[in-house]
Amino acid sequence: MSEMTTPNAGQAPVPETPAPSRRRFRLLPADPQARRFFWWQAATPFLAILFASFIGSLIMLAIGKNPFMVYAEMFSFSFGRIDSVGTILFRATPLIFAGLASALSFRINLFNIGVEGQYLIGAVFASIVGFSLKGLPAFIHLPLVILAAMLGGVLWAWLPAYLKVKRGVHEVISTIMMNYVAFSLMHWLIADIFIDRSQVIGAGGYGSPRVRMPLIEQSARIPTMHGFFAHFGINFPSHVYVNWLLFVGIALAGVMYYVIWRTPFGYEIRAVAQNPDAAEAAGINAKRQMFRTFLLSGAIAGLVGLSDLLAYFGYLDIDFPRGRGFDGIAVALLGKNDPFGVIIGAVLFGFLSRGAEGVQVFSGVPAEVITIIQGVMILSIVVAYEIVSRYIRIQKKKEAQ
Amino acid sequence: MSSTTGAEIVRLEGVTKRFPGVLANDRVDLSIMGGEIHAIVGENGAGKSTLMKILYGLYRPDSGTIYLRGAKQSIDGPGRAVALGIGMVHQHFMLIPAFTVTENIILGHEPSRTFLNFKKVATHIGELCRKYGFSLDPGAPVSSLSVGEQQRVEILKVLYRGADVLILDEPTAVLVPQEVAELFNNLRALKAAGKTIIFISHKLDEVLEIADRVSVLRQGRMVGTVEAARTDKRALAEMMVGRPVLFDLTKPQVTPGDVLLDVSGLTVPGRGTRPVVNAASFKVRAGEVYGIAGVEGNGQTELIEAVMGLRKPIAGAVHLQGQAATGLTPGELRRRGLAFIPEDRHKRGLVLPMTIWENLILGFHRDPGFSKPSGLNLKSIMSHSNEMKKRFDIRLSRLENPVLALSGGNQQKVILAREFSHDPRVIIASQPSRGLDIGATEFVHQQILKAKGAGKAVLLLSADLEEVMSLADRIGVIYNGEIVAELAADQVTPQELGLYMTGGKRQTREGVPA
Amino acid sequence: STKAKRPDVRIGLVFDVGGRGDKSFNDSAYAGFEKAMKEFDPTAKSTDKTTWVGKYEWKYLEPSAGGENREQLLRTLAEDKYTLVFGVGFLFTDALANVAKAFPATKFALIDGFVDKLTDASNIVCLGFSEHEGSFVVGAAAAKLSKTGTVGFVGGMKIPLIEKFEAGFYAGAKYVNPKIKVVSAYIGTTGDAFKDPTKGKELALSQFQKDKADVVYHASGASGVGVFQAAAQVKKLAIGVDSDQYLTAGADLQPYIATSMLKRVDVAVYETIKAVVGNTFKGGYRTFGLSDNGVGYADNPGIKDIKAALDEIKGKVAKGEIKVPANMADAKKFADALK
Amino acid sequence: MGVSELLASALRMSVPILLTALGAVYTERAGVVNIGLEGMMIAGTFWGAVGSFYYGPFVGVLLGMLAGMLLALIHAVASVTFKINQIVSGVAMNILAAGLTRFLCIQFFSMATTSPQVHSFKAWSIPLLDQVSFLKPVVTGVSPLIVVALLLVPVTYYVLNRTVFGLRLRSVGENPLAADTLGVNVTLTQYAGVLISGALAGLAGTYLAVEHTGMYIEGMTQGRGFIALAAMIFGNWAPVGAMWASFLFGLSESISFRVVASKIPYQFIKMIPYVVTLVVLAGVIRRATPPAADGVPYERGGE
Ligand SMILES: Nc1ncnc2c1ncn2[C@@H]1O[C@H](COP(=O)(O)OP(=O)(O)OP(=O)(O)O)[C@@H](O)[C@H]1O
Ligand SMILES: Nc1ncnc2c1ncn2[C@@H]1O[C@H](COP(=O)(O)OP(=O)(O)OP(=O)(O)O)[C@@H](O)[C@H]1O
Ligand SMILES: [Mg+2]
Ligand SMILES: [Mg+2]
Repeated sequence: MSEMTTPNAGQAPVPETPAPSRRRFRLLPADPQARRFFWWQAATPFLAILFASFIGSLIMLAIGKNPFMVYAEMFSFSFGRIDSVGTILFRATPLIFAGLASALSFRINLFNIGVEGQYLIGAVFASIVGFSLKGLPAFIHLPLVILAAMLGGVLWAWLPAYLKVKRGVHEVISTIMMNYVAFSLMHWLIADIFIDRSQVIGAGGYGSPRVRMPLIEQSARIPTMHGFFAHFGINFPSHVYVNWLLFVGIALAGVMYYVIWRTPFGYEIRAVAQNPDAAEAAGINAKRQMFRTFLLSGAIAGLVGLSDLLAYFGYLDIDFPRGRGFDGIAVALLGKNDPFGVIIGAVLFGFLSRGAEGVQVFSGVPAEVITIIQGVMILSIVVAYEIVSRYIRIQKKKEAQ
Repeated sequence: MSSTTGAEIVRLEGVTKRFPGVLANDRVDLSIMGGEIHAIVGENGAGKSTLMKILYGLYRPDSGTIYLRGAKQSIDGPGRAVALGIGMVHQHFMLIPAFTVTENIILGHEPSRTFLNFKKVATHIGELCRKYGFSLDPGAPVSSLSVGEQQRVEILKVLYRGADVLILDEPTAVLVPQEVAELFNNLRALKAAGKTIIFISHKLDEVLEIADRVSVLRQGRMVGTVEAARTDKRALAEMMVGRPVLFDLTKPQVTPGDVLLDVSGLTVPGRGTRPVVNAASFKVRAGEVYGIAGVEGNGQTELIEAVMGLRKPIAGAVHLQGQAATGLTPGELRRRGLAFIPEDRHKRGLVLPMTIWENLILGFHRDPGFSKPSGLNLKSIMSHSNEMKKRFDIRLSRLENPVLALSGGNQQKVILAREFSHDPRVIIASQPSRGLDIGATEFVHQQILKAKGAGKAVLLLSADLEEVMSLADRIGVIYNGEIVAELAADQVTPQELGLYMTGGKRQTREGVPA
Repeated sequence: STKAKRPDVRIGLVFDVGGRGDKSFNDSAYAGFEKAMKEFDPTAKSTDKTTWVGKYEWKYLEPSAGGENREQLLRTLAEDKYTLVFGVGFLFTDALANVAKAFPATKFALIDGFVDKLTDASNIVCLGFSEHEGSFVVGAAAAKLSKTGTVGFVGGMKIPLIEKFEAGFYAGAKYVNPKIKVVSAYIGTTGDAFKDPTKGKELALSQFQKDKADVVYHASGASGVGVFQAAAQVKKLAIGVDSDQYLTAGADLQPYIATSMLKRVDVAVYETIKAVVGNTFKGGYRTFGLSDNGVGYADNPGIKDIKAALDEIKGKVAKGEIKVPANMADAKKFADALK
Repeated sequence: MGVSELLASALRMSVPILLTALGAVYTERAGVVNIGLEGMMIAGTFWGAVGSFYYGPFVGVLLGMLAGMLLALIHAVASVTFKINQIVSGVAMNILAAGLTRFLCIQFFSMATTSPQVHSFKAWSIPLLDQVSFLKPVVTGVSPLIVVALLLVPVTYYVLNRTVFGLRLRSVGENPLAADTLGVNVTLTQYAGVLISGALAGLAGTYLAVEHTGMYIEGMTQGRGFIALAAMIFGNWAPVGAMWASFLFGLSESISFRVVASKIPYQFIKMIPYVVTLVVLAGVIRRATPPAADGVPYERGGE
């Protein structure tokens, strides 16, 4: 009864199409058939990207633009300039966390649509710890801020997780509601509770105090990675905000990969996702595992806002960027819930958003065309995965006879 | 409609159907006469259902021809079959519990294309009921009906569509004896009205009671068709299996030791007011196989789930190796030496998309042998898996393949290997040979007896009387959620067991251990 | 990028979230931009829907829906050697200050925002408005038009900037009629509050019906359409904001729009472009108030009868005879002093 | 007096939720979860405004519904034909709708976020009832679409329970395998359910843009598509239940407009509908019974 509205209950979960050819010991499967299927599956995202670009081209043609020129502009603007490359990495950073958070929950067949709200609350927590603790050394303050962010995410994931496991409330609806509550709560905390009252209106009544929390202490700011990249001869200009959270995100992807495929905890996640009844009978507490994984997903979600908060703005205001959670879902789908796929997906989205600026300024193509491409890409990627896995299934059947 | 009585109405010629790795039907010929009750028997997987699904248009045959009333037909879907007067009642009912009887009956065959006129339909259904002696409330939701009543809805559905030929796939498997009797009355009424009935069953007594003729399938091939009046159980069984049945298993002689599993007064709530398991009590000793026999649906599943900690009992206690074990989780029970072979391996036993080696450690993945602080110990897992593969003769190409790529028998071996490898003290085996071929079945039986020989306590549940009688030392009979008798396996006849199983007889209270 | 010969003067403008079509703030900025273009560069041709090239080059951009790429857009324009770049709205403050530092050769104009320590030589000019003064006059108008003795204020986003409107309106209404009741409500606390006419309508209806207000002033961007609709539905009056909303409203709404508080962003934009074109650009701060027609009220039919009185009040404010409060605390004090 | 105006306001606020919730009933009773209703509603707001701007409200309604159906068609192709996860497809619909409308808005109106003012229907007064002074605010100046929405409740009930189409629709959501074996075209029926939901969500969006506001504004749906899903669940997957639930949400929204002067921070009032949803889901859903096969893509066995 409690599982009643779970989508594809009892089915192999769709985000993780059973991909028997996924190898963990060798890079490529040993037998030729499996290797062929592996390549097909590896090629699917590219086909989908091509398809989405094709749709984008149609739209550009419709508004009288030459798609080749536009794409050329997009590429030269994005990769022909060092600051664009840095910006892409900076834009990818929050999406890596958002993608990992979504992917982790998808791994256990839960749809955490609430990454959105979880990261906003995480940012609120981080901001409060960031500005209220003063005089701490960075090596204490910064970890505290990061922990606070994770705590915020966990807290916001707790209710949907609890409702799911104990009351059978579908997590999709509950997390969407939690997102709206998070927006309002965050705005209340910023505007009415923690608003930075030390701001002044400029002499003569200029400007307006921003509705934001106080500035975050320097000891809680994330340093940029410019020094690191300089070792490789890459010198990012100062208006690029690539920071060490990028590194943290990549490391987290590695950890997640390891946890999912090489630890009992990850093993349990996969078992519960694929067959909760069998997992239960084998002594795995499926609900507890769902609960924990959901909270963990929330903890990762809590980190999404940190790159913007600690490396860019330095304060939390009511215009703090939104929508990262939904982008994260797309990134997770793009990456097929594989941690490293998530990184690729996040960088792709970073590229699209940077490229959108380029074409908007230099080709006069509205940035929304790129948003449409993103939407089409998500859809075509899942459809492409489905078509390919179906094709593989048919091929296997044929070859089995 | 009685015009067809006596003449051949259905004829299958050379029907072949192949599934990946299985030849489900191999050049099958079959002839059904109008107005007869024609039984089809065969072991699990013999291809009975497949053949019927082909006749009903659910599967297309790879080759072969179907004749109906002498005319060659291509049945490309159930719609076509219905139009040709063929109806099928599946073993697993295709009913919609949330719908009323009437809604279920008319679905897909509504009297008008737009609006529903329930009044008109109700009179039609009423007529059908009267004609064939069915008693049903057309307005009742199907979820409130008993299994027997649900089956009557299925039959009505078929009749409502004007079927002359009714296919019933294992209709009695889910029925209690009274319901079987009532079903047979209905079938006789149908036959009297000129309908043709194809009847699939594993229960040879029933077949001999109701059928006019019997066809036997074995491993996809048609062995032959005989007149029910001119054959007997033994002959039929031999046709089915291909050799004399009741192969003797040599039970190792073991003196039963301590009570390892003690279930007392276990009561599990059901959907209605009556508990599905009612104060069930039994004891299983070391070196003993305790069988639980019963017609499916009498509370076996729930009983085992309650013992395994998968379902909450409202009363009673379970003791494992002398220690209280009621309300423990499956994980805790397993750590205390309980092994579990579930009745539905796809549902409870295996995680199909995961690899074979992963399934071989399911539930034991946190054992120190398989997991280090840094994560899974793949080296020891792989060596363990290879050992299991050898010891249990699991036919597989690569341990990294998903377990769903294995045949049913080998899937079952994966479960056996997993459950037996951790030296359990008590083994609960539920329908351990269901769906397995003879070879795999024998392997499973040997493993169970080997465990008994090694001094383990085995609780065996099976719908297959022969299995229970040949493996168990003592047999508890479950009927309506109660253990109605407890008998020594070597002192009971199948007939007597059947009587208990169908509620025809029960032991006095003293006979049942408290 | 690699275009051959480009004009020497290039004017870029980045809208705030909401963009063109909000019928108030952003549209007003666009009007100034367009006016300058027509006047200084009448031959400019549109190369796409957002760029014009003639003697000069003209371009406007809209930020992403969340607005977090404001800085990138300003920077790309600056890099592209734009002469003058506008940031429309105070949310551009930090981004504009950052970019301006990196591009000393480009001039920046920040509307409504405040950047510290600017001088005439700076490459930033902050364009401010005395919205409270303009609101004071329409507050007075509301009080004069009201028959029920209650007037209403619907604010967009609850921020100090919008409170400035509220304070001026409150004080203006009390100035005319110290006993008048002023009810006020805000649509929200995010930028979305400036584009939620559904809520604008319901809030206004609530003020008209529950509080018996008969004139409602809105400072809520695109949400104000809802306020007008509410007025039309109950046949009461509304007062618009930023631009002359009577002109852009449909005929069915016009009878219910008494006037609008004009915040002449168009004037500010136009004047700044003019300064750049005429090489007289000066950094620092510039305020547009009642005295220089930087704020004002629209001369619509609805206030025909009271126009003389309003002009008198306007004159008093412009001359500094009335000091209009710029926040609610001061406005309350102002009202108390009138009693 | 205040009460009847509050009711009128609640009715206006609940209509878009109700229409979409009714759509959700159709799609979910057919076994397809459509979380993309929000996006279809967004499409409806824009195309409703476009149609109404150029050709008047009737064309607006038509275009709004068609736009919703077009997105629904994509959702159906993805989730029914290709059997990809319905939630994933729905999320993609929402992203797609947001990007598309913004883009199209620039193309049509040279503005990213709003349309010009558009024509609305002539408001109705319900005869006789408008003589009762208590009801006056509720029954005068009523949008015809409000009347349509309310009429759609009994219509939906009738369609679901008294027509062949409804029977088949429900059967597909309960047990597609059974329906399939009985000759019901599962794919076609699910398409119908999804398309109807898209049409109704589009109509809801059109109502918001054309009737409630008189113009399209980006993001004007404000998550009502999701609230509608919750209303449908709260209403136990049935039209009448969905109506009461929608009214509850509409009421809580319009109360939130009217307690502005109170001491409760505004943001908490804004949370009311969402918190109500959570409470309702946590407390009530256990009684509710979704269609048995809801959200499970149907895959024919065998071949
Ligand atoms: N859809 C299918 N796909 C693959 N194999 C199948 C399918 N259906 C049946 N089989 C296989 O075909 C063979 C015949 O199965 P079938 O169901 O006809 O047997 P049966 O005689 O009805 O058995 P039972 O007594 O268990 O009902 C079995 O080996 C089975 O595993
Ligand atoms: N899609 C499938 N792939 C592989 N094996 C299958 C499949 N479907 C069924 N089988 C196997 O076929 C055998 C018979 O299946 P099952 O009893 O479920 O159906 P059936 O016999 O056709 O139906 P009925 O209950 O009406 O006799 C089982 O052993 C099952 O594992
Ligand atoms: Mg069968
Ligand atoms: Mg069977």
